[in-house]
Amino acid sequence: MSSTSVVPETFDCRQAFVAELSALAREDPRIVAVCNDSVGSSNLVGFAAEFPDRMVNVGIAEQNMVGVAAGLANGGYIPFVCAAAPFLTGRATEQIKSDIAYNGYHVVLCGMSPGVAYGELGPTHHSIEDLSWMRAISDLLIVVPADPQQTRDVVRWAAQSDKPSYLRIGRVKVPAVTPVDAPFELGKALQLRDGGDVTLVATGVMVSRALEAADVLAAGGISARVLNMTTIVPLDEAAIVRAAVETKRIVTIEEARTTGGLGAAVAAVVVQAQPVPMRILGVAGFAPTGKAEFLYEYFGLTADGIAGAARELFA
Amino acid sequence: MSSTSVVPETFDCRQAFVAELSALAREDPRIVAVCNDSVGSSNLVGFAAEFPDRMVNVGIAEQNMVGVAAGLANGGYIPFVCAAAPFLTGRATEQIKSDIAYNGYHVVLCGMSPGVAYGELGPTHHSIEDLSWMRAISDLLIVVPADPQQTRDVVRWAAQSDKPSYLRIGRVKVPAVTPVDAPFELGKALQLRDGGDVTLVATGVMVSRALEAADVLAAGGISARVLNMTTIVPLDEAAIVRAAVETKRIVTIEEARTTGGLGAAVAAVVVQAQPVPMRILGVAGFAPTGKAEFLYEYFGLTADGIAGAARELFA
Amino acid sequence: MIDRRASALKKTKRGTDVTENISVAETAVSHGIGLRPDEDAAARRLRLAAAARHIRRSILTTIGTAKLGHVGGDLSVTDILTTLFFAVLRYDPRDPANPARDRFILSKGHCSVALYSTLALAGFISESLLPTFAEPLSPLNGHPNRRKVPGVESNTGPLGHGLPVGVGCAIAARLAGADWCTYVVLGDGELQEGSNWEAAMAAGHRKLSNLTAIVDRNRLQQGAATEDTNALEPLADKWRSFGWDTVEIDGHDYDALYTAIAAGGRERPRCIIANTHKGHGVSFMTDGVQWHHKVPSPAQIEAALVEIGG
Amino acid sequence: MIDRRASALKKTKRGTDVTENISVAETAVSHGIGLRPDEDAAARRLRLAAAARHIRRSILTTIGTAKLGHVGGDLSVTDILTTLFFAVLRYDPRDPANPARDRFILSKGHCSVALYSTLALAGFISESLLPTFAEPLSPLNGHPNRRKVPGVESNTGPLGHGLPVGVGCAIAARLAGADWCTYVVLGDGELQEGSNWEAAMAAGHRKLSNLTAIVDRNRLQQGAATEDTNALEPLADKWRSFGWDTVEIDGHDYDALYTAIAAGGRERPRCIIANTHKGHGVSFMTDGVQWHHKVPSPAQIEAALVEIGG
Ligand SMILES: Cc1ncc(C[n+]2csc(CCOP(=O)(O)OP(=O)(O)O)c2C)c(N)n1
Ligand SMILES: Cc1ncc(C[n+]2csc(CCOP(=O)(O)OP(=O)(O)O)c2C)c(N)n1
Ligand SMILES: [Mg+2]
Ligand SMILES: [Mg+2]
Repeated sequence: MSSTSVVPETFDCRQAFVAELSALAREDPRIVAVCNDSVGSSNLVGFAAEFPDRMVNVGIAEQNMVGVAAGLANGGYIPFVCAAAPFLTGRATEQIKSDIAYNGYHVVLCGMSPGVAYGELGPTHHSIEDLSWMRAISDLLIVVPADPQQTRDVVRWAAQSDKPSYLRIGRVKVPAVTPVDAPFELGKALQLRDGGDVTLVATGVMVSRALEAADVLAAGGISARVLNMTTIVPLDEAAIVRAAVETKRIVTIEEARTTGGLGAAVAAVVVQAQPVPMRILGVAGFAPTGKAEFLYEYFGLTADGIAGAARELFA
Repeated sequence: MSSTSVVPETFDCRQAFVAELSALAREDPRIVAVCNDSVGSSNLVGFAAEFPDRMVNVGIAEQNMVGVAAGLANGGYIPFVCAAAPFLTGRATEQIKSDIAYNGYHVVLCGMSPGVAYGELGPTHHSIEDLSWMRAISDLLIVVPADPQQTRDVVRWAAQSDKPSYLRIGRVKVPAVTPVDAPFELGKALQLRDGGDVTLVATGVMVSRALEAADVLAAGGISARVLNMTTIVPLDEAAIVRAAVETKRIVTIEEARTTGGLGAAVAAVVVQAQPVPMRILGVAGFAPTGKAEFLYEYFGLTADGIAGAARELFA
Repeated sequence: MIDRRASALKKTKRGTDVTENISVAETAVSHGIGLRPDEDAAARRLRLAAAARHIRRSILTTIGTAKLGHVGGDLSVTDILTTLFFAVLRYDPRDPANPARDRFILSKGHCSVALYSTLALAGFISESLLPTFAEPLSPLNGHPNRRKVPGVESNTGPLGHGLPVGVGCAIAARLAGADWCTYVVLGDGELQEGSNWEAAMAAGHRKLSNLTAIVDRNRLQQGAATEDTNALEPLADKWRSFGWDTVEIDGHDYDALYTAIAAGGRERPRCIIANTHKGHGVSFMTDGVQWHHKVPSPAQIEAALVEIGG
Repeated sequence: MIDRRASALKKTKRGTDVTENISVAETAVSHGIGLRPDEDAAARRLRLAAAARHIRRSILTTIGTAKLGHVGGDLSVTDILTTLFFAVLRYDPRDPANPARDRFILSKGHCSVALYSTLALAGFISESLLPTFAEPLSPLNGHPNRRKVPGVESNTGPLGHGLPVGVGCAIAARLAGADWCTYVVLGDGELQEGSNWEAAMAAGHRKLSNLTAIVDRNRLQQGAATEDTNALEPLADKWRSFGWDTVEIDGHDYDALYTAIAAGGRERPRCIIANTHKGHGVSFMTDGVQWHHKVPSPAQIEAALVEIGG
């Protein structure tokens, strides 16, 4: 369906994540990783081998994991908490609120394998609520890298930012989408493609799909702008308002429930600053059985699904 | 500031809540209450005295509390889980997702004293995230009664609905706002006042404030419609669209973060169906020290604050 | 009391011997008649061994087909599930929601394939469904879903959920004055979740003698040994200090399992620490941490099936 | 080792005797010099009794002014806090973020008034701030906020948070090879939260001998006795089975508290079950469950102050 004929190389962002984390750990003795028996699933085997003392595996205990991270921060360390996103964000929700965000500790919460990455493992293992859950918490930055380059940049940023943050680190393979000369900047949308008829605002795994959708739309004569909204909190409101003014239509795409994540954030800006028609795409509910790719189809999170939603705005 | 000169009688909705729950328990032996050492704070002392066996106090253990409720439902009971909203929704988030919503058990989750009701007890005890947290969970109905009459209606509805639900039961005193001949209907907004210039959509404790704000606006020549959005999930989309079409401006007011609750829900309908300018009012972040009433002032959740936000839409 | 329990499920009739019909799942439809104290131990042993063999074969072929699953923990928990479903639990697979049924919850929900295989043999679902495991739209999700699979009491997968739900079931039976019992099977690594200790405390406090927890003590969690990650020992002391009658047994010994589970006249909830081996029954998998969720190759499946026999 | 610890906080100097200056909080500024093994026990007893009297008076007047607070738990924990802040902890109130300070976390954060009163006497905050407790925009929130109040290490209030954070602090000290220690005070009802047992297990596993948990065992929670709600006994057995050195003491006896806390040469984390009474020091409040968060009337405050004396 996409006009791209060569299948691009794709990457599991967890690799870039751990490579950068290890590089940082070599530079800065304060970097530690904290996990819940997830050394393997968070791809931390290499980190654990190189820094055995700084790999704090607390076992299968997410509440304690997040509390321990707060204590490590209190003691002068910079903890990267690495755990499957549904359990990190759902099992330690109130710890994230109180121990991390309200305390204001420099802790980097890394939700691994978010969205429906765990496909056939089912809704209990899907992290489609995390963006809404985390965004409801005051004082917590939320960043979703879209490819390996952004992942590296974001990990490095998170290590030096002194604010609590939540990162979403994908396992679903994604192509590189970021120009090499476009470093990550907190709170700045990255325009990957200009267009005048509609803006597709995507984050994480969905960015490459938005680009493909723009191809599909272009083939039908619709010129779509594509924004990679890497930072969900704080949101690049100026880029949203520009998109509303200049393209008059906006579609948001996220691998999550749309109740309180990217789409909700964009819609809040749009209705309050520059009301224009939108479509808000995401994961509609508990998924049936199936791999991630099947579920993207099922929920319409494909180039065609996105393009179709965009076309509705021209009706 | 309000044009109402007589101070109306106000009510702590927990009283109507427990009165109705006890009445139901007399009729139906399947009704049980489940709590976390919160017999007093949930106002359940009378219930516990009348139905000692059916008051399942599991101690200070919210994860277990929610799991136990699922098991009670499995065993044929109808549990009303009564606990302070921040701990019920934040400490057992993933249990609510998996054990209640995904299981599809008929359990009534009652978030007591939500919003900033616990005033000076501070952000750890404020439940401003709950609407966003719960709304992100698929298959969970969310209902927020605004006064004692609605509280009674909603409790009765929840006992017979076979769906998982989350109710927000306020402790901040509110006046009666519901006409006696307006029974609660799931998914239906209640229009409390008609108006043609702007619609104020409020829920829970904020409904009476929206009514006051309408008085303030009327004094300035602006005719405001007031909708009590008792049901957050499923949302009365038709009422929202009508408001957008007929009044062209919408203000939402909730005692919560605006990232994923009432305002986000309304905005999603507005941008996708009938884009019009909005203001989305709520609790902006972790609160400073102060009583609920002080915090309402602080966050602009007063008749004047609401009226001011509405006026911005006429600029 | 046992007789009363056995007759409480109206439509249940005593089934045929699974050892004779082991390849035909449909004939196993009516095994769920609860405890059978009058059965000869040797006969029971034979029956259970045959059923377990069948279930282990089913686990391996299902995982081989789906190329997904948690084979190590499936094989460690098989004998526990077999004993429960074919010698202990009271149920009617044709009436899975019968209010008088015993409740069984597999808290270590990642071992869904062991559960599905057992439910198929017990007649809750057709064995022909097993090859659809993890396929698009299959009712057999990677983790069990009660809304899709009869015999599943609660959706598990996130660790630390089963025991709280089981405590709720046990309280429900108490409130109703009903004699059905609740059984929860837990992973050992799973016991690091605090939710279990909340539930354990509540059950101990309430002296829920109608509740049994069985810990699949295979000494391994996802990434390493439990004792190297977050030590559980002295595990029996923990349970006892939370108010539970606690025994430690060989979790691959049907007599020990049956006796421990069936032991009556208790005043407290009972915890059975069942010492097991991850990958039990397949020599090259036994006690290997990598087999937590590694998928065996077709050749490994074949070799494993030969070892299991049957 | 104690000497090294005592000298590690650079700017700290030995303070004046609090018994002589008890009414002038400012002079108490430099008591945080860590353990003082050479102090005469009788002198310490006197010193601590005077400080505790001061703190109890401060609790009562603060709650009386604010008409808000948890007086029962404040008074049960007072002697524990007093012993910690005036005979054990190493800190410099003028340099509250000094990396070498001992970490103290009041997990039962609802007893913030006891903490604020102690922090005031220890010189972290001015005593003149206390009457602003719970007032609009006051730094003294109903539950402690580290971003507003020096000496607070972690924002508590929701139960079950302090021990996990304390475990993280203790791991941090270990990683850094630093000799500062971590102390966490917990409520007993609070121990029903599973998060504590997650933390207890991790601390036991890691043999965090630089971590001490003190349980304010006043046997009451919010609504009733712990043993009537969700029994904790045998509580010492629980902690021991989770790998902690555990002692039970009288939590209103300064010698017992000091000895239990200061006991060195341990290889494991230590749990001190401090048997206390809610409302201790005020006869009509002692052991009364209603005083969990009931606000005393002005007359009751007056009567209480008379009983406390000082
Ligand atoms: C809350 C939660 N955290 C983490 C996981 C990921 N996980 C799945 S299985 C497993 C290891 C379980 O070990 P154990 O309980 O010993 O099971 P078994 O050895 O029987 O497979 C982990 C950590 C999970 N499913 N749920
Ligand atoms: C997670 C959580 N659940 C419930 C509460 C409400 N609560 C505040 S204090 C309290 C009782 C605490 O009892 P205990 O730990 O024994 O404290 P103490 O007796 O020393 O006051 C409860 C249930 C809370 N603060 N946090
Ligand atoms: Mg195991
Ligand atoms: Mg207590």
